[in-house]
Parts: sequence; structure tokens; C-alpha cells
Amino acid sequence: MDELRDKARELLQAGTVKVVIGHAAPSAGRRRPVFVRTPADAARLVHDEGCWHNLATYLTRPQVRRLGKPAIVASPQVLRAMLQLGAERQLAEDEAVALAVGNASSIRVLPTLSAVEEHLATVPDELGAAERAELERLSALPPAERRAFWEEQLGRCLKCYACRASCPMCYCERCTMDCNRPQWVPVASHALGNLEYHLVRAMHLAGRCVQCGTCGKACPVGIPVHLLTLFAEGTVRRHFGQRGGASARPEYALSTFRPDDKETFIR
Amino acid sequence: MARIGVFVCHCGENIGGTVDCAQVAEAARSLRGVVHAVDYKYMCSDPGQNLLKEAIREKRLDGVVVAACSPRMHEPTFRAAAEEAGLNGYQCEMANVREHCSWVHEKANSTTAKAIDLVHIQVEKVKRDAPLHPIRVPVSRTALVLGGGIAGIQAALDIANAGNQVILLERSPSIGGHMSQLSETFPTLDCSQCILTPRMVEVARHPNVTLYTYSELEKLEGFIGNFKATIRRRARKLDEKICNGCGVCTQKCPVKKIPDEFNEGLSQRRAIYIPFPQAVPNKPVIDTANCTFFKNGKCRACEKLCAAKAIRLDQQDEIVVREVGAVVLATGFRTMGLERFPEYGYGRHPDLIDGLKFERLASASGPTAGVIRRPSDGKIPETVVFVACAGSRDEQKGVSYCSKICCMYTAKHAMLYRHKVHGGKAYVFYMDVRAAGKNYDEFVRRAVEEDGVKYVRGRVSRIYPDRGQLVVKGVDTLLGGEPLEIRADLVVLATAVQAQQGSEEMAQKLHVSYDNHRFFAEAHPKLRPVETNTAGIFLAGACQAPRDIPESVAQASGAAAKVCGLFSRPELTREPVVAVVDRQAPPVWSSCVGCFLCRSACPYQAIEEETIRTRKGEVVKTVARVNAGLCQGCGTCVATCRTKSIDLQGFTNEQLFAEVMAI
Amino acid sequence: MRVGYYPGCSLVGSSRDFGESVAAVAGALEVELAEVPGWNCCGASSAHALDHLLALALPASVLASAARAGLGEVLAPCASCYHRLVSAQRELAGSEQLRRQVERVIDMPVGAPVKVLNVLEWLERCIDLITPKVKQPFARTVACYYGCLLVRPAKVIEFDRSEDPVSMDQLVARVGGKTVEWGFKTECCGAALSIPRTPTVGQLGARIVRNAAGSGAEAIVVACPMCHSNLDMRRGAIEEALGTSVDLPVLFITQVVGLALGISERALGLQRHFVEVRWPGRTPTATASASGGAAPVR
Amino acid sequence: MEPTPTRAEPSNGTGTFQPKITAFVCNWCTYAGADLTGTSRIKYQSNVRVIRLPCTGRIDFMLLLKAFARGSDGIIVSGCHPNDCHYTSGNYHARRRWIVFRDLLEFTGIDLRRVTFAWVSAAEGAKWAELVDEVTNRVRELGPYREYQALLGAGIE
Repeated sequence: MDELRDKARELLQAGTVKVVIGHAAPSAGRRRPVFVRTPADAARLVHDEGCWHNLATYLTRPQVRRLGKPAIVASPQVLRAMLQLGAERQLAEDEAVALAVGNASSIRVLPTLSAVEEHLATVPDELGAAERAELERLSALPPAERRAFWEEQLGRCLKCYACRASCPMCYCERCTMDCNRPQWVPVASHALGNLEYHLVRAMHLAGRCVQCGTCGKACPVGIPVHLLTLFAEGTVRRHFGQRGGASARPEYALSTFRPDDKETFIR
Repeated sequence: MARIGVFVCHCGENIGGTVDCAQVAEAARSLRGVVHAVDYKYMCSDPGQNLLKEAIREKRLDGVVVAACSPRMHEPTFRAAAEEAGLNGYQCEMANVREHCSWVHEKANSTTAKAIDLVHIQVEKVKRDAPLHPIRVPVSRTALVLGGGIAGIQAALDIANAGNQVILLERSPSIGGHMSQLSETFPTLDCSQCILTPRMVEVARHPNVTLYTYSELEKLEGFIGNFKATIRRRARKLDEKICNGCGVCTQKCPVKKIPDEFNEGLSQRRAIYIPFPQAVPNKPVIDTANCTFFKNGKCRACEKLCAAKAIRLDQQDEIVVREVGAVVLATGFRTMGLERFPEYGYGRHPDLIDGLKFERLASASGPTAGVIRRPSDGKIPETVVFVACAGSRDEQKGVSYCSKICCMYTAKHAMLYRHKVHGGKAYVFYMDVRAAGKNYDEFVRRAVEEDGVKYVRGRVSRIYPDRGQLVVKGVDTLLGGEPLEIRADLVVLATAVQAQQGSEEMAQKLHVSYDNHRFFAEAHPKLRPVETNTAGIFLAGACQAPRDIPESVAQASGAAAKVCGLFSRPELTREPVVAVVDRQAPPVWSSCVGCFLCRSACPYQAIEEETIRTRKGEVVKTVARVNAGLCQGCGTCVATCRTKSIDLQGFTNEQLFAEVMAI
Repeated sequence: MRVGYYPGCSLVGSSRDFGESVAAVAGALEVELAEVPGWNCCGASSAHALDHLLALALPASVLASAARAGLGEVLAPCASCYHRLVSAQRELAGSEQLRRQVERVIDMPVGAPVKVLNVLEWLERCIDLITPKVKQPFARTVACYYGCLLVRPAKVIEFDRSEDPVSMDQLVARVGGKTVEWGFKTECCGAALSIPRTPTVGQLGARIVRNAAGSGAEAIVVACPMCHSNLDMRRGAIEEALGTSVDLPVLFITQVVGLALGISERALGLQRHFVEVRWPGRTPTATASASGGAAPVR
Repeated sequence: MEPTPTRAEPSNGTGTFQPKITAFVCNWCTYAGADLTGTSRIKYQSNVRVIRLPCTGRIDFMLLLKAFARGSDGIIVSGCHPNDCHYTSGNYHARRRWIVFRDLLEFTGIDLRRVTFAWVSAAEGAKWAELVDEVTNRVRELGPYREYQALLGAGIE
């Protein structure tokens, strides 16, 4: 923690960055994103299990961009998000400094995306045991029960778009959901529209998802929406061996192909 | 409010016999936006078309649906009719109630019901049809021909003779290519030089042809009609305009003993040299890799000796940029190196040679003045073995295909040898003789029957030196598979034809695809054999697949015809069914976020970058733009775009959505 | 260092000299040869011509026993054994069903994949043990003869270059010898025809010997018992075919390496050869016939 | 969307359930193949409604969702065989999209027996007929896609 604050302070003092994106603890137990802009404020930074936001989400926000060059407290998922943003040309090679935390005990300052990629090579990219178990459980259910499960879950969706807002990959200025010519998906919170919304989200994240699961944590009514994106991303990894957030090179699984892609259902 | 007209065709009994056309028309009338609906016996007949035209005029229709046959059949007909009546052709749609309905279903209400649905679908589509106008792309009427072999020369001449400008680019110091190395040509045995050199001179002299020899393509940008070619003209180290080609320098240069490329290393040249007597241009070039001056700054013999004072030792490469409208790829082929044949001792033995070397030995202008002498000791070989399919049709060698020309030139070689060396023995080992072509099989028969060439059907397993000769071990599969050994003085391998050196890099430079053997890929194996998948780039000769001279020339003329067609109008018009990236008023400008994930989805590299700037010129953002010149309208990018920022004219999201909703 | 060892029938029978020289070299290099417990015939030259399943089961049981004995690598000096073991291994790896079938026959699991080494591969691996131990460089010019089994079919064997192998030449060079370039490195020696069609073997051998001698070799070096017996034991038939006698001994690569390591000729079984090694400065040992080997078949 | 005379399930008068099948096909292979079915006068059931697109690469997965939303009981998606794409690679991209989308549909419990993917070339008129009949029969067996239509609840437009 101290090391993190020191590093942040140094960067701000040196003027290398204008803002450090991290987590703060306004009150016991609560953790929320904070934008530290003065060396003194660096003391507010915390990093622990409670910090679940994928802070990379803020890198593409115009309001944040206006603050100047950022450093960002970066868990592996944040780092992957940064690479994916790089691949999608939303983040330039040296546009943000990453303060890599997490698996590595000490903080590592990664000034460029190439540095991030190098660092990530040493960090295993695996799905949490809990998520994997849940995905397996659902996949094992008979179709009818799976349908029932999602009908019940998605039935509670308010279409508040918290999942979208919390996702580092949902930076699009106009989401399909906001597209009204044609109105692909009905606006109202509605059984069918909800299903369509979450299918669209999953499809749009397949091959781009960094599997941080933030969308699930962000849901105010506790729908495990992250399972859908995790599953879609998993499908891509399984079939095409490509991963979201693997590198800053544009290698999107769904706009590339191999002539020998395997499939068993096309007759 | 839309004003749609619906015209239901009976097609005699073809539709009317199964579908209740009157009911379809009546149902159509009740569709929102439809102000006119009739059924008629034959819509494609003149009266039928007039019916359509009149209705468009009188009812001021802004869209028509013709329920008749497949659009693949008559869409052009009715679009033209609509145009005549002043309606944009792209606001005419067809409901396929024949191929997709009346012909495939029994007479029943359900069939009529389906016809009504099909009409409804098209009505919803046509309501959302924007008037489209053929895309016009300006064409710069200059063609760039890459490669100065027979294919390139032929293409250049044909294009130039049609009154267009041509830039003919050749990597080596002279044009002529492989054909200039050949002795005689099958099946007529006329001298290659005699038929080729006039063409070389003609193309060089042609007022419409700019010849760039000793030059290479650095890069090619742009798209059909509007390419920008960056060319590197390598320094010959002399002033071509002043040099009169007297050749003194090439005789006096102290650096000898450089293997002569043109003679396949059978003779030697100097460091300053003219590739061959009939070279075009007939000007020397300094081989800086071997020139003493360029090694240690001394010598300058050529400079001193040149009466014309044409030597320019300080001359640098020159970069020229030219606008071209089309490109013809004619970069030719190479043959498999003998080092690929361990079973034949890697061709380390001087008397084991390939076909091109033999061509030089047999050529009157060659190092032996046309006398067949074996390289090792200059002895006239009494026995020569020719091995066909050396590498070809051999998976082990990574060549699954037939090299096509070997059967013929091997027969020619054996024939020439028999003509030149009376009493000499010529054997040909072959898999099977493929002599398909005008007078080809007759030619091979002649080799066998008149010139007594011994054809042995079998493969050669090993060739090894033994007491001054080469022992060729093979098998005669027609004589009960008896193993066979022939002691030969000279062995000639008909090595496999392979894609040109660097063809992969070339393909990437030009964004054309290539097959797994690195030959350039045609757009369609049967129907578009001289086109590539990149509009405006065409193929000629052996860079696409092994070809002989007549085929290369024919294909070159074909490619030239395509180029001339393209150049026949000042601008080319293309189907407006292309993708467009959405543009909006500030402050949005465009819903595209510039992630460019669509880029790799485009088969035609049509997706470009556009930097949007405010009036003050500050950058707002970089977004995708579809190059209408390259886009072929598949719409893959549209389905890939998350923000629905790309749409395909003629098949827009709104249209397809509405069509689905109409079902 | 320890390596699994599968002598097969030849090395304890017709080619004892090969077996002895392998053992001698291994000893000198302090490499323990751990014999595959209860090994059986590899089925070479007959089984695969008669019964596919048998041809797989025999080598499979050798491999299985090796795996069971925890041997990760098995040296099979005889080229035929090596060829059979590798081929069977490949085929079984390719077909789950075939594997199960064979396991039923041999009544044990094929088990963990065992790396089968031919004698050249093995010596290559030991090269760093060999070079420092070289006492008297093998100052001879020889023709390396690989025969057919060591490198073919390329798809199965994946060792060296099938058309123009070089591993043996490199080994000879490493122990101080010279090798000639010649045309018969992988030509057929007649192999199993030795008994049914001796004259054929004579003719085939004749060309090999002639070309080797012609290219200036003082000896032929082999890595296969078949090659050896056909070029050495059948020298009579060969000389008949040649119409003259050729003084061109045939050595196993292990004997060449052994000599360089300073191992005694007897320990290497040199005296068992039919064509005696007559090199200047060498005191002839008793010839094969004298040493009780089988009489040369003429 | 306004009501139309044919919103009711198509019926061939026999009273048996007539499923609504929507087909999304590419212009160059499957659409042409279906034309060939016509010119060869091969008969098949009339439940299918064809939406023509230039290429399978253009088929937005949203369209499939919308077809279900609009009450389709079955969906056919078909285009050129691999290697035959008129646009060289549209179908390869489509194939990847389908692989992912199909898995996702399965994961959310959507009945995959109602979505059929196929390659039908311009020469396979007979295959088109077989395909349509097979799908129609299968979906007729399955009955109306009530589970999905139930999601519609109140009108969605």
C-alpha cells in the first residue's frame, strides 16, 4: 500500500502524469474509484480485495482524458483491458502509465503498452474457480432449466446499463442499444428486450472480454451477467485460441478467420 | 408517405397457374404505402413494362415492386424500365414469386399466402430504398506492367497499341526474361531470339511505353484507376543517354571470372557488362558487388576508356512516383534449384545440369556456340539422360502440381541433341507424357519416332558419378519394373517450375492473394482467370501458374484487354451497393469509434482511415472510411460493427429489419 | 548415465561383434545399458509380411516392458529392431482402437511413450562423453553406409536426411576420421535375401563395395547387422560378382568409435570379421574362421 | 409494424400446425441454388420466407434474434460453401460468428433445433429443397416456439 502511494506520489511530483486513477476508501468497507491529482492526495489510495472496479473503464472517458496523462492502479485485468484498448486504438502506446499491482508482490511501473504486454506474459490468465464452476454447472443443466434460469435472472434486469457503464470495453459512443434506426432492441425493460440486450452484449464482448467480471459485480439487482460474457469469451478461446486483452495488436477473433476453422453443425 | 406500386406477373401459367395473382395484387393494395397494385400476364413484355412506366408517371410512384421471376433474371430489365419512367432504378425491387414460389409449391392458399408475404417483404424494403447512383471513379489511363518477360512485353504492347500509356518495369538490366535464354521453341523449333528480339525492340521503341529496366517496385498505394506506384530505378552507374553501347568497357574491365547469369554460369562476364548481345536496352551496367572501384575505390578503368564519357560512378538510385490506373503482374517464374536433390548429389557434379543450362548449351548464341559440350571437360556427350518431373508432382519436394512445360521442352532438348550429335544416345525418364496442346503430341511423337529418342517410363532414384560418367539408376515400369542403370556423359533435369523469388513480398505489396505454392491467385479459377481479387490488378504468364509461351502470350493479351476495357472510359462506374460509414453533424461527427476491428474483416482492404478535423483544423477523431473504389459490397464489415456505424447501401440495416418484421 | 537397451537377436547371435562393441563403448563411456526385462523378438523381416497384428504386438510388448521398467529411452542398435519399434510406436499412437487391440494381445498397457534410439542417435547424444576420451584418433578414410532401415521411410523414422544421411559421417569426423562422398549411402544391400537369394545379395553388395573402393575408402562403416553380414560375410558372393577380390573391411560405427577410444580390437570383436582389417601398422589378429565364427558362405 | 393479411400462421388448409420458417441466404450461392430448385421444378413445403443478402458475411446475428422475436418457429441460415464465397471470405467470417453465437444461444437455453446453418451452392437446387423440407418437418414436430414468443409479452414495437 505504502509503495503504491509512494510510486503515485513520485509520478505526480515528477509531472510524469497529471492524474492517478485508483481506489479510495471513503468509509470502512466501501471502495470507490478516485482520481488523485496532487502528490498529497496520493495518501488516499488504497488497494485490496475490496477494489473491484476495472479502472481501465475510465481511460476512455472524455472527462478523465481532459485531466491529462493518467497513471492507473492496475490489476492484471486492468492491464489486459489496456492492451485490448490499445488493440482497438483507444489507447496509444505511451498514453497511460500502469502501476501493476496484484499477483506481483511489489508495484511495477509500466510506462508503455509493450511493457504491459511483457509484464502480462508472466501473469497467468485464468478464470476464477468460482466462475468456472458456475459456468460448468449451467452448461450441464438441461436446456429447459438453463432457459428458466436466465428467464428468471434477466427478468429482473432494469436496463440500468450499469454493466455497460462498468465495462472497460463498452466505450462506444453509440451502443447498438442506443441505435433507433432501426430500433434493434426495445428500450423498455422487458423480458424479450432484456434477453436481446444481454445476448448483444455477450456477442460484442466475445473475443474482446478481459474476463474481469466487473459487469456482474456492478449489477444492482445481482444478475450474474458476467457469466454471459465470460462464456462467450470462453467460446472464442476454445474454438479459435485467441484471447481478448492478449496483446495491443488488432487480432479480433471475429474479424479474422482460418480456412480450417472447425465446426460440426453446418450441413 | 411512401407511394409504392406493386405489379404482379402471371408469367403466363408459370405463376398464374399456381398463385392467385389477383388476390396477391389485392392484398398488396391493403399494405401501408402501396398506392397502386395490379396483376398482368407478362410484366417483362413491352406492354407489361409500359404498364409499369405509365403507373410510375401517373401515380408519381417513389418505389415499385415487381412480383415475378428471380431478380437474378429480370431485375436489370425492370430497373431499366423504371429509369426510363424517371424513377431511380434502385427503387425497384423484385419479389421472387416464381422460382421461390409458384414453381416449387402446389396450387394452394398457402402458396398464394407465401406470394403475398414475399411481396410484403419487398414492399417494406422498397419503402426504404434510397435512390442510388452508380459510383464514378476517375481512371488514370496509364498501366504499370511488372516484369519484362514475354508476358509483360506482350501485355505492354497490346495496351500501348490501344493508345494507352504503359510503364514496363523490369528487375534485371534487360528485358526479355527466360524466353531470351531459350535456344529453339516447341513445337515449331523456331529460334527463340528470332521471334522475341523484334518484340523487345518494338516495346522499347514504342512511343506510349516508358521502359524502366534495372528497376523495382518499392510500393503501390491507392486503388483501381488510381494507384500510386513508387519505383526504384537502380543506378547503372552510367548515363544511358550518352552511352552508345560500344561495349569497350565490357571488354576492358579487369574484373573477369564472374559467372554469367544469362548463360546460367556456363561462361563468365566482367564487372561492367551487357547481359547479352541482343539486350534491350543495349547498355552496360556496373555490378557494384564485384567492381573493384566499389570494393576499394580504385580502378576506374571503364571511366578512363569510355570515349563517350558516359560512366557515372557516383550515380545514385532514383525514386520515381507515377500515377497508374491498372497493374499487370507478369513477374514470371523460377526453376527449382539442384541443391534440392540430395538423391542426385545436390547437382554438385558439373555434368548434372537443369533445362535452362541445356538451353544455353544448345543456343547458337550460347557459350558453346550451339555445340553440345558437357561442362566438366567440354567433351561432346555420347549419352545424355533427360529426367522429366524433377521435383514436379513430388510431395516430398513440396510440389504437388505438374510444371506443365517440362514434357515439351524435354522432348525438344532430346530432339535438339539428336540433331546436333549424330549417333548420340538420348534417354528420357518420365512419369507420363503430358503433351496437350496444338501440335504438341505430334512433336513428342516426332522425338520418339523420327529422332529415335528413347523414352523410359520410370523414375530416377539416384544419380552418382562413377569413373568420369554419371550413373543414372532408374526403373523401367513398362518392362516389368526392371531396375535400369544408364551410364551418361550428361544428365539434364527438367526441374520444377516454381513461383518467382519474392513473389510473396510482391503479393503483399499489391494486396493480391497467392496460393500455397506462392503463385498469384486469380479471382476465379474459370471465369476470371486474368483478374486478381484486388480490382485493377491483373495477371499474365507464369506468375500465376506454370505456363508455356503461347499461353503466357494469350493470357497477357487477355489481361491487356481487361486493362483496355478499364481505360476505355475516363471514369469507371461501379455498382453503388457499397458500405458507407456513418457521418453526422458535429459534435458527434460519426458514431464510428475508430476501433478498426472491421478492417481485417474486409476481403478487399477497402477500409481506410479518415481523420475528422474541426473547421479550425484540430483533430476530432480518426474514424473508418470505406473506399467505394475497392468495396465490392459483401457487407461483412457491417455485421462486424458493434456501433452499427457501417451500413450497406441497398441492403441497409433498416431495410433488413423491416423485411424481417414483414414476415 | 543409464539407457535402456534392446539387443535383439542379431547382437547376441550373428552380429556378436556389434553387441560386443556397443557394450565396450558403453563401458568406456560409463553408460549403463539397462537391458529391457524379458525382451522378445521384434518381428523384423517376417512378421510384418505375415500378420499385421503380430507385427505390432511383438515390438509393442518390448516397448511395454521397457515402459513398465521405467526406461524412458531404449537403445536398439540393430537397424531392423529400431525400425520395427519406431514403426509400431507410430502406428499405435495413431489409432486408439489398434492400441486397445494390441494391449489385449500382449496383456499389458503399452504405457508411457518410450524414446527409441538407434545407435547413431545414441552416439550423437554421447558425443560430449566421447570426444574428451578419444585416445588414438581414427585416422582412416572410410565410406559411411547407412542402408535402408535407419532413415526410411522419412515420414516414420524422422531421423537424419532420408536421401543423403550425414550423422554417421559426422560421428566418424568427431573421432578423427575422414569420410568419402559416394553414391551408395542408402542403396539396398539385399538384406533378408542373404539366404534365399545369395547371388542377388552378391550383385547388390558388389556395386556398393566397388563404388566405396572407387571413391577411395579404406573401409566401409555400417550401423546395421544386416548390412554388415551382407558386405562382410557375403564377401565371397560379392567377389564372385565382381570377378576380383577387394580388400575393403567392413566395420561397425561402434567399432570405429571404440578404436578411437583405445579399446582393444578383441573387446570390439574385430576378429570376428570375415574380411580382415589390414591396415599398415596393424598386427593382424586371428581371422574369423580361426576365432570360431561361422564359416564364410561362398 | 402494421398488421398484414398474412400475419396468421400460414395454413395449407389441413389444420395441422404450419411453422413459420425464416431463411437468411446469400445472393450468390444459396439464393441462386433456390432459383435452381425452381427451374428444376423440385417441390418443397411453402413455409419458408427467404430474406436475400449479398453474402453470409452480411448476416447480422441480430436479424436472427429479430426473426424469433417476430414469431418465426424456425430459422435457416445458408450461404456459399467454404472457398466458394463470391467475396472470397465473407462466409469464413460468418462461420466464426455462427460458432460463437450458436454456443451462446445454447447457453441461454434457446432451442438450437430451431436454428439450422447450411452451405447450399448455386448448383444444389435439390439440397435446398431437402433442407427446407427437413427443417419444416422438424420444426412442425417441435410445434410453435411458445417459450420464446412468451417473452414477447406485451407487443414489442
